[in-house]
Amino acid sequence: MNNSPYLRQAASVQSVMLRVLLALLPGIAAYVWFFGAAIVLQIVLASLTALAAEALVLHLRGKPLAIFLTDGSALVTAWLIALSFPPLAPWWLVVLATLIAIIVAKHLYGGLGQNPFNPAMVAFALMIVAYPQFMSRWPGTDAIDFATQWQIIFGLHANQTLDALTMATPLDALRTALHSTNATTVTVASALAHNPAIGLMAGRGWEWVAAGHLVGGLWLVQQRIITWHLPTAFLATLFLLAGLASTINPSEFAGPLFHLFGGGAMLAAFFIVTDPVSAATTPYGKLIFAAGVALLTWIIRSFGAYPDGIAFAVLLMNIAVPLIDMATQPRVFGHKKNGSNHHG
Amino acid sequence: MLAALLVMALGAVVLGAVLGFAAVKFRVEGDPLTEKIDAILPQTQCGQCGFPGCKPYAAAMAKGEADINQCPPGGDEGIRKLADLLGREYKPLSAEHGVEKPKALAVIDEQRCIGCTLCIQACPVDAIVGAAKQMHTVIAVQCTGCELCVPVCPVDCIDMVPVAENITTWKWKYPVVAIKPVTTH
Amino acid sequence: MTSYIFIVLGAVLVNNVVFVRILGLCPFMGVSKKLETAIGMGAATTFVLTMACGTSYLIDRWLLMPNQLEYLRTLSFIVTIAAIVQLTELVIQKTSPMLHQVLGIYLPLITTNCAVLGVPLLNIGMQHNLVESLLFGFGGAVGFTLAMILFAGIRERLEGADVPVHFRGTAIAMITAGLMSLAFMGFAGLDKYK
Amino acid sequence: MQLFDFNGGVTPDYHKEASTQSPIAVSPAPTFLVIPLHQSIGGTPRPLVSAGDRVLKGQRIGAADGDMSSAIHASTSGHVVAVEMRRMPHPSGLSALCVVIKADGRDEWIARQSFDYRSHTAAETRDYLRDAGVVGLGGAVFPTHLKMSPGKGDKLDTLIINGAECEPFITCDDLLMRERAEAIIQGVVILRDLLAAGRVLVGIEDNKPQAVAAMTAAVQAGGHQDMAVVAVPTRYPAGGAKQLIRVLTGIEVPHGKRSTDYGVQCFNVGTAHAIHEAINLGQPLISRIVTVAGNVAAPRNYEVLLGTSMEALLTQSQPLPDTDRLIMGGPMMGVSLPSKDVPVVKATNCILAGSKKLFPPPPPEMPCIRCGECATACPADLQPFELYWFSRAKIFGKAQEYHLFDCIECGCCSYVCPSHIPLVDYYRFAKSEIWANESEKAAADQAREQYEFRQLREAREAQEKAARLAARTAAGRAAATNALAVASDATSDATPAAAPVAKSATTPATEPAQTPSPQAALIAAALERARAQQVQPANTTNLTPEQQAEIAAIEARRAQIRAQAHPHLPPDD
Repeated sequence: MNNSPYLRQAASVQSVMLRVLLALLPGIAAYVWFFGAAIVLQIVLASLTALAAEALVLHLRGKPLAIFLTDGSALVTAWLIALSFPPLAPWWLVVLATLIAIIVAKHLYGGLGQNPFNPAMVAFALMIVAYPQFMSRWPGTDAIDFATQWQIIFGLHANQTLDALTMATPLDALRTALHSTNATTVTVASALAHNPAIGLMAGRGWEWVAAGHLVGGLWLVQQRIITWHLPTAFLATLFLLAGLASTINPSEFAGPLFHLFGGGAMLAAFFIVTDPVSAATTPYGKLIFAAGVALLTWIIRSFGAYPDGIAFAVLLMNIAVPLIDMATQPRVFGHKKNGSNHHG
Repeated sequence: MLAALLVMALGAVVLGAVLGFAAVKFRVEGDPLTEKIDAILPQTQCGQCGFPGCKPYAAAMAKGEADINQCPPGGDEGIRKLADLLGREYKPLSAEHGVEKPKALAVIDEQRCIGCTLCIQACPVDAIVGAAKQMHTVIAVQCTGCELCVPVCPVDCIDMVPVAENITTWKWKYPVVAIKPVTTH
Repeated sequence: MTSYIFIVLGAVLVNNVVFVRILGLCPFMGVSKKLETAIGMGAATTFVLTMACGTSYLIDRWLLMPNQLEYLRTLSFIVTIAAIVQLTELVIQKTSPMLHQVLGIYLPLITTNCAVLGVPLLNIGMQHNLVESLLFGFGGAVGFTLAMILFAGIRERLEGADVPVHFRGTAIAMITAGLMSLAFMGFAGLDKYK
Repeated sequence: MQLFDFNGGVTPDYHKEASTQSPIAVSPAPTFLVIPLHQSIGGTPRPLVSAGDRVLKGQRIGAADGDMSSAIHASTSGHVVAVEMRRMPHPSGLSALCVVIKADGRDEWIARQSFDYRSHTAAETRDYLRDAGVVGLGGAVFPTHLKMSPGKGDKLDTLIINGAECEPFITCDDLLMRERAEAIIQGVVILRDLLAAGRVLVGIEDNKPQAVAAMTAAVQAGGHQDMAVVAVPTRYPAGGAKQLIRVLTGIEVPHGKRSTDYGVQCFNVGTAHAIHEAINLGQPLISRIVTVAGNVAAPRNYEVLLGTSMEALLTQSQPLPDTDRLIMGGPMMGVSLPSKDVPVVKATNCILAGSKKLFPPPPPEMPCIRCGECATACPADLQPFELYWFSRAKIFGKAQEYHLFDCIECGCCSYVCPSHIPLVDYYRFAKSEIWANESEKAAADQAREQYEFRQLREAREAQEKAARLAARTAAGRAAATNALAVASDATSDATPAAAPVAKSATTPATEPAQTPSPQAALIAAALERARAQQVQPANTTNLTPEQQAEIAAIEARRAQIRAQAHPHLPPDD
């Protein structure tokens, strides 16, 4: 017999997670349209691995499988991993990454709701540090049929022709060009002009995938699954920084649209920085957190050694979350000061 | 070689002089740590820790001569607080010092009491009143439940009665997690 | 001027003493359970480390090098650091008993904090001058403090987490430190820009 | 009039129509009344009657225990059957002292006299209200007389009368306002006069238009220019005192502060009604309006004598067969009762019959995903998920840092939680643990003081003794030896000369522990006396030498412990 309150709103973790998965569909659809069904294969791989790993850990910890396996959180992590990884990455890379995300980043901290780091981003960062060569297998401009994609993913394809089929993302290409030895003569415009992968703004196809994520994300905001704070602060900060830098020095810094629609920015804005478990939770904290992720992303993209800094930026801000939350506690009813003072 | 020796000797002399000066200049007295530890201890003064009271045990812990898991009345929570204060790892209560029991009060069966005053002498907090050859009574609010009076009573007239819960001392229980772990082992 | 800023920033973020150079792990693990102690430890270490960098530079430049006694470097640095720590402890005990109590046995631990020895030795290896040595030491110490504070924040929160029994305490703290280290790898390359 | 808003809150289904269809019914006086002595915040009243006494309706049967308490009265005339422990309407299901009255059916009142508060001092009026047993009837049962000080400057800016009644199902205040608006306003006038209030605002949620109309009419009929009836937006928990004060005045009263310090004070409409009855009619608080609703065929409000069994009351509304529980209060904050056999008390504003269909058992508790829904819903602007995080892990200090005690346990957070966590249960648990810790700490401090005092005294005594012993030298030793000889005899009392040695608690066991100590002699002698006086403790009739030796050994150990405690003291010889 439970205690008060005896009334409850109809809401559940499951329905939250399910709607997050639904919101990812537009982006996935665009992905399949432009780059083939490889991404679906990766999603299936990651999902199966995530569920298996989840079931294993739950069993070891003596927790009920039925409730936790169906909560959908493992699937969200799996889909985010698949969507942030190159679709032509070897199968074992995705499986390994998912295992690490579920077992190390999530369950060693106690499972759902308790992980300080975003599991998908832990997996991404670890893999890009450990296997940079496999993490650059992005599909090129020429469409590849699914059979070839299957062969590449499962290592059945002859390696020598692999380089012709894969290529760096526009972000990576730009960074490599700008940082190359004869960088003095290369400008953003010249680097992008010679890149066949550039579409309207930030890469042929990629900008549409990003647009898909934008649509799904806006639906999540409308469904009140996520609040406006995080995506807005992230996108606005990235836009302002990129805009400012490219205005001051257009030859060295890419423009705001390139940053917003390139790489994983849209995915991050609506699906990664919005992970409530590892993000800041206070209203001001959310703004600081998301702005911090955007700032670090832009810095790492512009000056760092990795093509897309989102994973590192998210992890770095995850580290700071407890402090951000502590510093931005909202004012309690009747109290004068903000923050967690003892005797207010 | 000689230069090396000289250099090191010089260093030793200079640094030694500076430290010696500082040691005199910045001397402090007293030990506030014992007080802090003592504030955590439950003050039952039962001696189960092997020390003749809470303060001596606190002093021993402050000096690092006693472990933090020797106080049964303080229980698990007491150990956690001590671990927290002293920056040590938590460890479960040491079995040789006793087990954590619900708080009980000493009650003297006045029919059997012969007025020997032994319990009065044993009581560390003066919670038993009564003169020689007269019945003794425990002042309930002052009794810490240390049980020191129980063994000294020659006629076994002191019982430890667990403190019963009433409406005002009743506590909300830890919420029962609805999900029961599947017992596979 | 820019190079000085890069020295400090590099030491704080890119080559963070704890997360990238993996130095000073003893106090990093030991004194990071509470934010309060972490800040105190960071402050004390900042003072000691900066002092140690300056002093060791002077000793190396004016005492050891002229006498071709470079082989005494480690030895003499350790002695110097020990003395500085002792001095710091005495001063703190007198001026701020609260901080002294909070730091407890960890204050003498600074003596054996390998970061405090490591950074002066790195200074010599990088052939920094006095100002650079001091800045590098200060930056390293700030990086150490930053790591301590961030780590303590996470650990305070982790105290409430339902971590599997076998991973509670130091185990999960080590894993967390590892993941933080991974995050700091994101800064790689920033100090080499242009 | 400008209204303010409070953050958070929820809008559950209100279910208020069913019980407002019929007027308040008078619940018949039962044969037996069980009247708990402790029905308000504060000390438990002392019983003034004992079994066999005849009592009249309205007779004081429990006297307030100090000022922080409130009196208790017989609800009808009859005989006291017993003053005993009975089960209470409390989540614990524990018992407390109650006066059990067998009604004689005559319902004979005491002599009732109105109390002219204008010709008495404020203190006298407060004492009168305390002895009339008037407490807050909104559910908190805080003694009303303790809220009667106007605060700074002997004037109160705003007196707030709480008719918001925000909890679903409960309609007792609604019906009271509809039917007895004039009596309420008369009570409000008394409150206004006593508190020297500048204006009076009656706050009623706008889902009770009839109550608003009735109260407005009563205010106009009385020609009170300084009173206004204000319809406030319907949103749970607008009826919380702090929230209503905020909505009507914009003032936020922090936790632990008196609202009079902020120029406002808030009373429930039921309380105003009770004040009117106590002062103008001379009737102490012996009945109240109770809503019976939920899983019943005929939900309705009743005027119930305090002490009536809840089961008897519930039966009048015909509970449906699938009723599986009884809740005192509303569905958001009410307490599940362990039994139907508990009395209606001053805090009983509603009895809710529950069923699996009406209040389904919560789905399994999932981990918190920090989604922040609870923070959005919290009317106290707390971060409930942080409170939960630390309460669950029993890190109470941190929970307090996040203002655990500002939580009003309104249940909004649990209501919205997608993980179905019984959040409020965790806060209740943490709060009661913290309270218990605090009282333990106080007890420990007292014990430390006692212990240190004793140590000081022992040290002083030991020093005095040492001085005396040193003076006596050989004579004392001889006496002690004699005493030992006598003790082994165990036939006569120990000589007085032996006493100092026997009692020398600080002697570090100079004698071998095995030899019978003088104490043994004392004990044996005492036993001898006990035997002579025919009070023979069963387990000490045949004290064997072994047992005596054991006692002696215990003594020696005790002496050793003592010696460790005072190593710095000079030895006795």
